[in-house]
Amino acid sequence: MMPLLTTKGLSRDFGGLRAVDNVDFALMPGEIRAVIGPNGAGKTTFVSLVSGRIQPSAGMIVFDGTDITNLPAYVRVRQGIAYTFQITSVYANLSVYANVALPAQLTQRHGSHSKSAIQAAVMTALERTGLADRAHMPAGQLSYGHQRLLEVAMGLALKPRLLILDEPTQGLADSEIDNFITLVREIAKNATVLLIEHNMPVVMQLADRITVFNAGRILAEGTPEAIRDNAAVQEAYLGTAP
Amino acid sequence: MADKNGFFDLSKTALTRRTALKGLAAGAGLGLAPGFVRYSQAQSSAPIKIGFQSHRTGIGAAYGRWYEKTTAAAVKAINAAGGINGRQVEVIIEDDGTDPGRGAEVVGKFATQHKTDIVFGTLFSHVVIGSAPAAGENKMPYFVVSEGHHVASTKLNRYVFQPGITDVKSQIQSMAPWIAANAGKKVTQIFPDFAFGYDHRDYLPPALKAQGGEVIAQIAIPPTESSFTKYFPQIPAETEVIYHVMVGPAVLTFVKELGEFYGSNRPQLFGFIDSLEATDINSPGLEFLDGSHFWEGSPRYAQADDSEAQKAYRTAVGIDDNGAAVGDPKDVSTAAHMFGCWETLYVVKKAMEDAGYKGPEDRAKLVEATEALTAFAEGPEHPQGPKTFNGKIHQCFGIQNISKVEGGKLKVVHKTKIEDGLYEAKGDYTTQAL
Amino acid sequence: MHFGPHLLLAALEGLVTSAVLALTALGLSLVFGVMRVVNVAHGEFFMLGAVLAWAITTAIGGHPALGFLAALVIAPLIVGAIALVAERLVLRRLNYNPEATIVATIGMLYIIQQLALTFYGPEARPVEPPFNYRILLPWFGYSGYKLSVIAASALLLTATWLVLTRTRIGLVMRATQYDSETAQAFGIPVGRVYGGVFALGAMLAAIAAVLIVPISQAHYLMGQDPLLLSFIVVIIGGLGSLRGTVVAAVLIGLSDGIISMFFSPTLAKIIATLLVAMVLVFRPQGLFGTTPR
Amino acid sequence: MSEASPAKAYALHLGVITLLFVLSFLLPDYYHGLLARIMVLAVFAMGYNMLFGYVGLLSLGHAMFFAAGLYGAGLAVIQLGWSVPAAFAAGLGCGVVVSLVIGLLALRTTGVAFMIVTMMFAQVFYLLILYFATWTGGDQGMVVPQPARVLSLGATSLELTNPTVRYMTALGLFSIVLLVTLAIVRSRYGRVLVAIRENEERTKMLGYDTFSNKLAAVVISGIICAASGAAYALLFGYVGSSFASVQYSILPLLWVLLGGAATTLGPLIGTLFMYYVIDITSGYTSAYLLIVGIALILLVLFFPKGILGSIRQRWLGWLP
Repeated sequence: MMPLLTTKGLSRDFGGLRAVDNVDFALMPGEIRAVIGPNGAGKTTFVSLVSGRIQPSAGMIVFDGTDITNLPAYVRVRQGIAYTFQITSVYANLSVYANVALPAQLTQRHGSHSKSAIQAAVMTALERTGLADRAHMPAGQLSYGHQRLLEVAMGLALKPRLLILDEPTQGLADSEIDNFITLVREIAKNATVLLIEHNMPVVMQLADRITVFNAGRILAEGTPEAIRDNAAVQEAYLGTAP
Repeated sequence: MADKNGFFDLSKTALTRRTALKGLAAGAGLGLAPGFVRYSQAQSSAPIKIGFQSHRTGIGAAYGRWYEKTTAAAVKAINAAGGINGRQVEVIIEDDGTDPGRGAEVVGKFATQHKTDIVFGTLFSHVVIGSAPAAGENKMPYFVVSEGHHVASTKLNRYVFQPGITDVKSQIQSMAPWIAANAGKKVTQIFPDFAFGYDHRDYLPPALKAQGGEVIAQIAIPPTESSFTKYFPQIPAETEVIYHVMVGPAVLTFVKELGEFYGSNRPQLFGFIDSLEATDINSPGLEFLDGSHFWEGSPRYAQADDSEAQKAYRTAVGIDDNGAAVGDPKDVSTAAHMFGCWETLYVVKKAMEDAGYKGPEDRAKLVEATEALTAFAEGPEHPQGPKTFNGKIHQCFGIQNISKVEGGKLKVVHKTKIEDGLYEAKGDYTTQAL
Repeated sequence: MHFGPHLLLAALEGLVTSAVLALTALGLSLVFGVMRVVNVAHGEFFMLGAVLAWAITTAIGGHPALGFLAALVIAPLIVGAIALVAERLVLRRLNYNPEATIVATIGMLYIIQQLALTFYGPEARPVEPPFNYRILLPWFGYSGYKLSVIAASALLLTATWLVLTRTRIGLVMRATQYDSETAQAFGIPVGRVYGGVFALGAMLAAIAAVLIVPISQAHYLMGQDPLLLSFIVVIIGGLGSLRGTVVAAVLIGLSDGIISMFFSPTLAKIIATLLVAMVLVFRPQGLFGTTPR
Repeated sequence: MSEASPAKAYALHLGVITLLFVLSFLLPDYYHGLLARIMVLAVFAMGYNMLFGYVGLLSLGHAMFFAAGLYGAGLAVIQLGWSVPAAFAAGLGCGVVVSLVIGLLALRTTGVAFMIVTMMFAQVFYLLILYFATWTGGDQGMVVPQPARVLSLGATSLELTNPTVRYMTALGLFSIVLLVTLAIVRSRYGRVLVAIRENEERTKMLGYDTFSNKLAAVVISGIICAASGAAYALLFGYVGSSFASVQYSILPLLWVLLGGAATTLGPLIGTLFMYYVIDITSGYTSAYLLIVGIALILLVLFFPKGILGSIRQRWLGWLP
């Protein structure tokens, strides 16, 4: 099977600092992959490079067999890479419905143009995230946890092939986290998921494989069990980690 | 500076202004209140209403004020002598902000709200041109006091007249012989890079050439400029005369910087007083102008040979021998232009009497009667001097003054003849439909 | 005139423009940088400074230098007080909302302009320079006062720089500029800082106007050009950067002077404006800004 | 932006258009003429609102788009002798070209830099009009000859100088632009524009080419402003550089902020308000700008989101 996403020698400098350093990475279709690592390890920079929010200093990115290194972010989104923001970034002044309608109308463009088709797509995404009854509230009035879910709903409405979730459970209550795990499992039935996460129980429950970043490089990669037992990872987390 | 109480004189200025306006208000009566139109009165006794499009705000405000004063004086004199066709004259003032867009609206307001008989008094060319279509559409006789060549160019329409002041093309043409004969033959022109300047740019070189002179350089200054020294190196060294027609608030800077640049070793200077209207010739920094020459429409300073009519006119308008407001020597008038308001009103009076003008339904007759005029004799109604009028191009032609700055005053050293300024007319408004 | 002297003259003229522009723009930059308020009335504070300079010198009389020095002190104080009142009465109540403050400062512009027209009049009025000294160069004469304007401006800019970098007031202002909420949390009276900054900005404009008014007269419509140019300088120099503001002012002043040597004046203005616009297009953060915030 | 009540919104807009139509028969001559002018300038404000209100891009250069239409149409008649519809099209064409070029350059910047860059390009445009005075008439401007301002429709010809024809033409243009604006705002594209205003970075990451969308908005805004300018030249017969000056860039901003940014009817309300305040106060005092200034400050203190914007916020949430 061909990987959905591969990077080769991917690097990014900020001034003198090399945030992502020569990363070779591959992600298989249908996988749930967690990316972990200490703060400042380059995780967010790495997914930002993949999603196209920032440009690499060197290296290449291949998505579904095509080189997307020089494609702008919005084209990558249209090809199926959806990115949900680490810092909640919903449109606070717009209704929940409008927040989701925006990505939904994009994916409906090539199919049915009718209003009802968009509406159906929006409501599907809202129902999957449990926000359907709040559709007409301004997004800014949602609780923090619901705003995180709205982020995911917006990602879902894009019907992505690769969904990148940047610390989705940050700030969620335990009960909300359980629902969230269920949701991601369900999403993974139709999409590949790339997950940056600090919460190790969530990672252990969800991930098929784990990639560990440290100082801009991949330190280790493997199944949750293999990573748990990896000495280098333990050192990175317990020893040199800040 | 001579007057130590200048700042506190400001209040006095405001007072004199208000007093002057009171004269207007007396004539204008309820007309000053917006939307108040007295239909009910019998037409025979109702006043003739003149809409005065005034530059009260914007870049033309210094002129607007003196145009209002002169108009008030003329209306007072006309009313005192029995009005026009036995009816009193009422002036209604609207501010055009010296803006062509607003100008057109004001003409519309006069036509449709105040229902004035004519519109009158505009100075700035762009406002005239911007307002002219509105005057034509409303079939509203529009008498401007602008000195621009726009009316005579016949690019406007049949309702626009300039019977009170000579247009700038004619002025320039009549200046050229004197410049070539007395100031020098190699002339460098400095003029603002907009239409007023272009008239000088375009009409001086041929006029000067006809007299054996030559324009050797033309320096156009952008309208927004506030500092000029950097342009002076472009003045060729062999220049004998600098011909300057800067206008606007920066003109004092212009003169002062020219002085700093040249010191006492300067070429001859010839300028249009437009630059220094409403400005004291003795302002600090203007010493440099001493001995230079200016065009003046009507002299600012009282001259030894002033006619009785000129003296009476100065008294009526309220300017002293130095061309400043009586009682306020700091308040310098726009004497070189504002006489045009006075004379234009008397032209309107004459034309209305010739036409047997009764009301707005006679506006077409008024246009034709104005076109039929041919000459205005010097006298109380035309204190600046005699004029001829070309009814085809709606423009009058008069004499011009060349004055020398001498001992802090402007002294007339030469008066041109009307013939000096005549040119071949192009176009004919009278062929347009009314 | 030969190229060398011509260039010297153009450069001198450019520097005078720059000197006044730098002060005016610095005032705008402070208001803009610290308060995030687009002050459309900034040019009117400039105009007010010039008009007051005329009033004060005329009222005092005597030797021109006496009135001029008085104006240099009193005019900025009056303008600052007016700005402070405007800030208290209007801007503060608007919560410094960017859009509402634009409308409000346009309102102030109308009010100040009309008051100047009513009480000062439509004429351009001159102020005598404190001294008249014509420096005679081999090729042309030059105003000694103009050179002193450059020096005075440099002095004032240095003083402002010292205040901003070396004093507690400067620290407080910078902290507020960086993050007003955090500053508030650290006990900085943000409201008073805003009031002070707005007044200071207006005062800088007024000082610049007093300096220039012996060269170019006071007129009630004189505020527009300094406003537009200041905006350009502030953005080119980078928001809140004093060094950037000064460099941008010198750049714009000099390019205006020097480009005018080679082209007809209006064309020179077109080229200079276009050049500066292109700098901004291809370097939107300004010359000294880092990343836009 | 509410999803609900499209019927209500359309009813309101058609109601406003009907009211303006009826007013044509009721107003005294002066206000009839003034309202025709206000409707044309309200179109200018609507064009401005398209970009400022809905995309959040504050331009100080829109006078150049208005002037592009004004000169495009005016010069086509004066210098080339084109008919009224062809000249109007020429005005629109100029608007497209100018706004496309300016958009491509200026959209490289954001925020205050965008504001300043547009202002500077507009200044260049203004100076170009002065520089090419031979053709443009420079600062004096030019009159569009009255005989040329006739709209020939087959056998009948309508004189644009006739007050009724002029009013109805202005109303027609105003209505078209109003309904088009409403349709755009309620469309998917309108939703994208608002999303860009609210959070451009996020919108990119939802798969939208924000640059192209913004560019399209600049061009739409430019066309609408140019339409207003072209109509002004043809209906009122004057083209002049003062319409390209920075003052005419500030005016539409003021009108929109007064009426309410990002409201479809706000531009009309703001333009009406400003015109009437000036018209009425200038009748009572020559210091009317003082009153205008005070009125602006009071208005913004009590209606910080503009007249319609504040009404929408407090009472009528469904207003588009």
